[in-house]
Amino acid sequence: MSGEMIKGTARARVIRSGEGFRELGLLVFIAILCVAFQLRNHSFLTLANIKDLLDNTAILGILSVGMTLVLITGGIDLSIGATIALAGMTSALTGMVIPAINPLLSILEGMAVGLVIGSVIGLLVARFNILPIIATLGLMNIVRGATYIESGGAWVSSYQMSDGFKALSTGTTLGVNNLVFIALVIFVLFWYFVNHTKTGRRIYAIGSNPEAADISGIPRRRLLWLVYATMGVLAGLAGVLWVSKFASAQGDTALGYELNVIAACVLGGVSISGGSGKASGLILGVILLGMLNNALPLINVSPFWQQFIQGVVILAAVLTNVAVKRNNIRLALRKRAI
Amino acid sequence: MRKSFLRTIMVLAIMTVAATSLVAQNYAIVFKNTGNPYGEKQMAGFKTGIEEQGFQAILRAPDQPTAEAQISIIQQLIAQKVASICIVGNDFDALTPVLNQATAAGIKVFSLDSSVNPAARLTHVNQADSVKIGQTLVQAAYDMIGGKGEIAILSATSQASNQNLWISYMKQELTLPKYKNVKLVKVAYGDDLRDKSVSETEGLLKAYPNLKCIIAPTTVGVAAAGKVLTDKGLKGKVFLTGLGLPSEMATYIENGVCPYMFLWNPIDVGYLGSYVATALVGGKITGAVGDKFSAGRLGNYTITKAPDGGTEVLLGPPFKFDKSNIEEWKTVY
Amino acid sequence: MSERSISVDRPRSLKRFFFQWEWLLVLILIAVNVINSTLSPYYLNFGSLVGSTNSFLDMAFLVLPMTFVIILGNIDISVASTVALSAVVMAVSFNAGAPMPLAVALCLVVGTACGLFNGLIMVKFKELSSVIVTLATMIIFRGIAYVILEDQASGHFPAWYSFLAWGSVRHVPFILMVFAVCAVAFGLLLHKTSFGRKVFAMGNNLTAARYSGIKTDSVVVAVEALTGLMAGFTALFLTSRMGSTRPNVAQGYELSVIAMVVLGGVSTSGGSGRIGGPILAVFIIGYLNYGLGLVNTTANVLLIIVGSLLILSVLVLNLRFGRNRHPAPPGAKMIARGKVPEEKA
Amino acid sequence: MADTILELRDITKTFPGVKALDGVRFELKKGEIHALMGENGAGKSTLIKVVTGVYQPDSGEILLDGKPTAIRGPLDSQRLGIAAVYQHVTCYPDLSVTENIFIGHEKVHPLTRKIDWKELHARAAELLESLDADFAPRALMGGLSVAQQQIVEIAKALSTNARIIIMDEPTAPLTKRESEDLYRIAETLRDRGVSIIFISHRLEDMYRLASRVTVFRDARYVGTWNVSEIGRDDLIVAMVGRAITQLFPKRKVAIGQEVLRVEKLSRTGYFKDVSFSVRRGEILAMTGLVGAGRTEVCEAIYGITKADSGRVFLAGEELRAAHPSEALERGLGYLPEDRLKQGLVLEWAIATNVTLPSLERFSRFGWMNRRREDSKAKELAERLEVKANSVYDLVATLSGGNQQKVIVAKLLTGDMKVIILDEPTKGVDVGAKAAIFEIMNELAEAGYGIVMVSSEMAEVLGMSDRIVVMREGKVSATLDTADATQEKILSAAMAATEKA
Repeated sequence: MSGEMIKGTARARVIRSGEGFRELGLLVFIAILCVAFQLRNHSFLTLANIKDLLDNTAILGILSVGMTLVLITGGIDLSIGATIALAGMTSALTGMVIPAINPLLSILEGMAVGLVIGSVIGLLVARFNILPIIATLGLMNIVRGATYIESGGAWVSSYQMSDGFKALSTGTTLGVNNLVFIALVIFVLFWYFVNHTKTGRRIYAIGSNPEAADISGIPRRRLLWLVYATMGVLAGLAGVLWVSKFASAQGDTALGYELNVIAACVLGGVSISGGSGKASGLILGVILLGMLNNALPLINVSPFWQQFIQGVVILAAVLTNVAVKRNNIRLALRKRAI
Repeated sequence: MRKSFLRTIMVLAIMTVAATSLVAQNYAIVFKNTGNPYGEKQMAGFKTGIEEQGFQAILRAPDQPTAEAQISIIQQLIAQKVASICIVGNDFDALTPVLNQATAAGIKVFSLDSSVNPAARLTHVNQADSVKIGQTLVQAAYDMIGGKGEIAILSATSQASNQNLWISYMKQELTLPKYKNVKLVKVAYGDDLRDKSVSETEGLLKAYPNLKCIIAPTTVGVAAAGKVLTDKGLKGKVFLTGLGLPSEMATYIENGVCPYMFLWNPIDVGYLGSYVATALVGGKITGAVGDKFSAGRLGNYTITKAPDGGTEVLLGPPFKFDKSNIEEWKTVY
Repeated sequence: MSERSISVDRPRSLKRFFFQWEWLLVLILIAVNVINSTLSPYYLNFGSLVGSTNSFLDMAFLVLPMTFVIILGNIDISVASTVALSAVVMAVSFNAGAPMPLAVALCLVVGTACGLFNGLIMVKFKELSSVIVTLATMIIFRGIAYVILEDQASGHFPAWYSFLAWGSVRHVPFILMVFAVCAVAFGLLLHKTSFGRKVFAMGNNLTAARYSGIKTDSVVVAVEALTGLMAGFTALFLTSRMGSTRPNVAQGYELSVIAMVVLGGVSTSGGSGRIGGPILAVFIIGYLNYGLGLVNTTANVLLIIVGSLLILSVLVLNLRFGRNRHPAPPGAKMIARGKVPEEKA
Repeated sequence: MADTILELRDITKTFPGVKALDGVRFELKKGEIHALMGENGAGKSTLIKVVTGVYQPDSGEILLDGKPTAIRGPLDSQRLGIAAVYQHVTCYPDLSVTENIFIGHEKVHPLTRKIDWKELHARAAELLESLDADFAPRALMGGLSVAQQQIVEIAKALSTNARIIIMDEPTAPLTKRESEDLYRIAETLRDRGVSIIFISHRLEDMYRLASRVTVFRDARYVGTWNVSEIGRDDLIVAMVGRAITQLFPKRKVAIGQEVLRVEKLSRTGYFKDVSFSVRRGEILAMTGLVGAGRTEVCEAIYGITKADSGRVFLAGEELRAAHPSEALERGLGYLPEDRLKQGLVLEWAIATNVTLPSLERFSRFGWMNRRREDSKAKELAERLEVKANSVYDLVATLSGGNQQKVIVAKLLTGDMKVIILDEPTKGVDVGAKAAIFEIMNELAEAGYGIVMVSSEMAEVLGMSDRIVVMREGKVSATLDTADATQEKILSAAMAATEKA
């Protein structure tokens, strides 16, 4: 290795290292899958199927926005499945009692339920320093139990729901299905919040280097609480939309759904150890998982292989994410060659 | 304060002792999992039946639909020396060991709705003859699609024993010459999850564009399919039938997506189960073929041979719900 | 410099001895039993009390290695899927003609292999948190179980096999005896051997352990392999209890096991905990479920009680015993050590 | 004195077992670069932490613009216009340069709390331009070199329009060219009226930049001079102070044959073609400036990291240590540089720490023998005169010196041939230093080969038989202590070779 210094430091614009590269990789992977699925079944890339895909993935998208905020701070939230059930059940029961209730009010009611649960978790994690996985594991059981008790074993079927309530998920605004519209609005808000607001950037800072964040006066505890409260609200909203979409509210709604949401975030490049995860990556991760859920039954892959394929895709995505990061470090090291 | 504390303990003790001696026996029913509407109604029917006869009913269901959860519940019931256990099995074979223990402890064991291995049960209360269910559903699909075209089945989990039983009889029925141009293209599994049932239904519609009819022998699946067909406006193009709750299916029967479907009144199933329980405990029947007993408001029943080698009691033919009677039933269950 | 003699006798402070978290768990266990016996007259008979252990002891095998995993500062949520896969492989190989002992061996081998796979990925990709690695393998292992057995069940094991879960020797359930042996073995391994010492060292300060010449990678892989082996044990006893197996068995075991270890006082920030706590927690939760079951408490009330018990215990542990600190930045952790932590290792 | 911007009077700060600052004085004029020099542990970094509010002084006064002010935390110091650029930059690797500059005090649109990225990036670019940085504000912080990250820290200080910037050993990790850039930046800042406290070991930095220099030694103020008036040797004497000879215990030992030989060891980005050898009973000192790559070399030999090329021979046989356990088995022990993070398990007692590296010796088939463990710990602790009343005392409660002794005891549980001590006396009070030197001599007399990594001239000259000087990852000189002088060492450590 020749010893002389790396020649000249011209005004080289140091490209944003691996991050951009990762999203590109994900996009290429999705494109390949699209082609493969299309070959296996010509109705995959039809407008109707795309619409179905988006409808089914909208709720997953809404939840993964909240989960990404939690993951960026290095935390995790296992309780959202239960929050969806409780929020959905509460709004459905109220809808049964007061049929004329305005659907938007039902949504607010669901979000309120979510806010309460999210705030309790935020308090436990930020104020009492409990590890997020333990706090949300405890809350998951408590909230799921509460849902069963609230419903008293009863359930709400579609005929007991006002048409307005059901239209929440089937109706359209500006030609786009409500669910997809809400998901897009939330994604835009998330993109704006994470890239353009002070609080948003500070959430990244907390995840990236907690000590430095404390020293430079970033209110870590308050932001942690905010993140879990937001996740709660979004889970509450998703609960109402879930009940409206499937026109039924039961005790065991969305049992174990939190793992799908975490998988979507991980596919989108959000690192569990906190600090990194981009809006563009997240959208691709959600779409990729949505595609798997939509296409695998379509192209007649035996249902028994579906779970295995999903697991392998997640592991592959996560390992390539690490490989890309390692490559950047090697690059930076070579720059310092003596 | 101490004195009153002592007094309450004394009262409590007396009460428990009294409770056990007063009531001759407790009758228990164990459903698949909690929060399942169909199960709630079935247990309600069982409760009315038992209390009608002056006994006490114990209604149990685990939070997860797993065999191991039901096993620990059954062990708790054995410890409580209940008179009989009516089990709605999450698994055909897995409950055999624990049920044998219950029988050994002198408890009358029989299954209801979802059967268990004949070796572990005295008899099985079947809402309708599994073979007849298979035939009726295939016949219904045949009528809806005018005898010609592709049909698909949307089931619950791949492990649900009653589902697999009905599907096998449906396939057997389809081998008859009458159904020669009715083609079963796929059996999909919605795992009794709403979101999976929806995506599986959408998958069926797109994988088989000229699919004529979907048979969903599960309350969750048939409701999810109803919603998808309604949203996609496929009324008249793709028919739907299966086993569904009138309350859940009301909208889809009224809007014509599902001309008619079948089920049995889960309340009646539970009610019949309660009478099987008391009959077994009272020694009126032993569960053998030919035994006769009366089941309160439902009249008399005889025990017949079951296709799986054990014996069963048939509630009666599956009840048909269509536009004419859905209005009346949708508020019942 | 005068030759000052340094004593070697262990600091024996009575107050600290009786102030340990394990004593509180013993009190809770006693309280649970007292309440249960007042609630239902059927509770206090020896047969059912001992007999009921087999309904929660098969999960208990996982609690032992999970204690090691959490002391290392990791978390493994793939254990339930490993149980499912091991059980399915055993059943399928038996029905394919393998003699039962070979099938049992296969079950343990597959379990250990899953554990090894987890360990190797964790060690080769240190950037990934253990939660992520085990999330992916959780889905993959159960996926393989579905691929193998699809929608069928598999069983018809020889008669003697049900003895494992149901049999008892002079009124003591066989499963309780096997668990007791494993508990003692794991307890000694953790507290009395050099391997246990290394686990504690790595849990407290992974860098210092590595600089002291400890092969940290092989310890992590060994712990994960042990977890896999114990998952094989759980599969054996669970399948024996049910007489047959399916790909969807042992759903949700991993979260209950983690809850029991944390309730047992093992700190989630790593480095501290004793085997006694989690074992007590197994019996606390086990008898809580059994006792409340005797009075037919509905499943949802049980969920709430277990959930709140977990949160409450972690709160108390956190505030009173300084454990489960969210892994505070290392610097602050050392300076903040105002209170002298009680003697570990 | 009108233009004095910052004055510290009679500042004292003590930590358990060590007095970090003992009544020090310091005075900084407006628009002046004032160098602060002194050996390791002289109290320089503690002073910075006091001025930036990380530590509160036990006694004494801080005067800003003549007014006594209390600085309670980093936020206070930022508000008062005081900023620090640390040697190990604490930054957000996943965020862009602009954010690292403005995090915490971004200017946001009052209503929408929207960050005006265009304006922020522009200001960042402008700041970087003024510091003629060669990277764009959008670059990810994690991808930058240490020098570039320092420029960002300086830009961050300027963004809070700091009037005082403290630079702690900034040139240590930098190459010659990067140091030149830093000098130019410091000068442009000075011309703009920013006062700079420049802390460094390198005399070259001081002569090049500072107008005045203050020297600290052993936590006490020695004196302040105009750079033009003080010669190199007087400065070194001021820094080192005490006559070298009497502090270091003499030893008489026969130097045996070679026990460790390193040939052309290299690792991309850290060090290249490093060769040296150590004989039994000999103490080889490895010195050079912070960041010269000495620790990296030791870690490669010990097996913490992997060298790209080169060979190591221990007692004649090749040692390819892929893991510390192999080095320890073959008899090569390493006392790490960072005591707390790398050397000890603070939550544990003395006994368990001491026996950690050689657990196999205290267990049969894995079964720990507590009795043997405790007695060995007691024996070593007493031999090294660790001030503790029981082997069950927790290491966290010991003083720096005693902790260091425990780590040495760790190495002595196995039978070592060579012991590498990385900055053994860093952050240790003078009394403990003497004890550690005592131990090193005993080890040498017992026939061990000793490698001492140190950046303190006095120690290097006082204790070693031979000296290896490293600079920027390469061995710049190998001297016999007999004919070595401070000037020779310092010049080898600091002189910039004329290459581009």
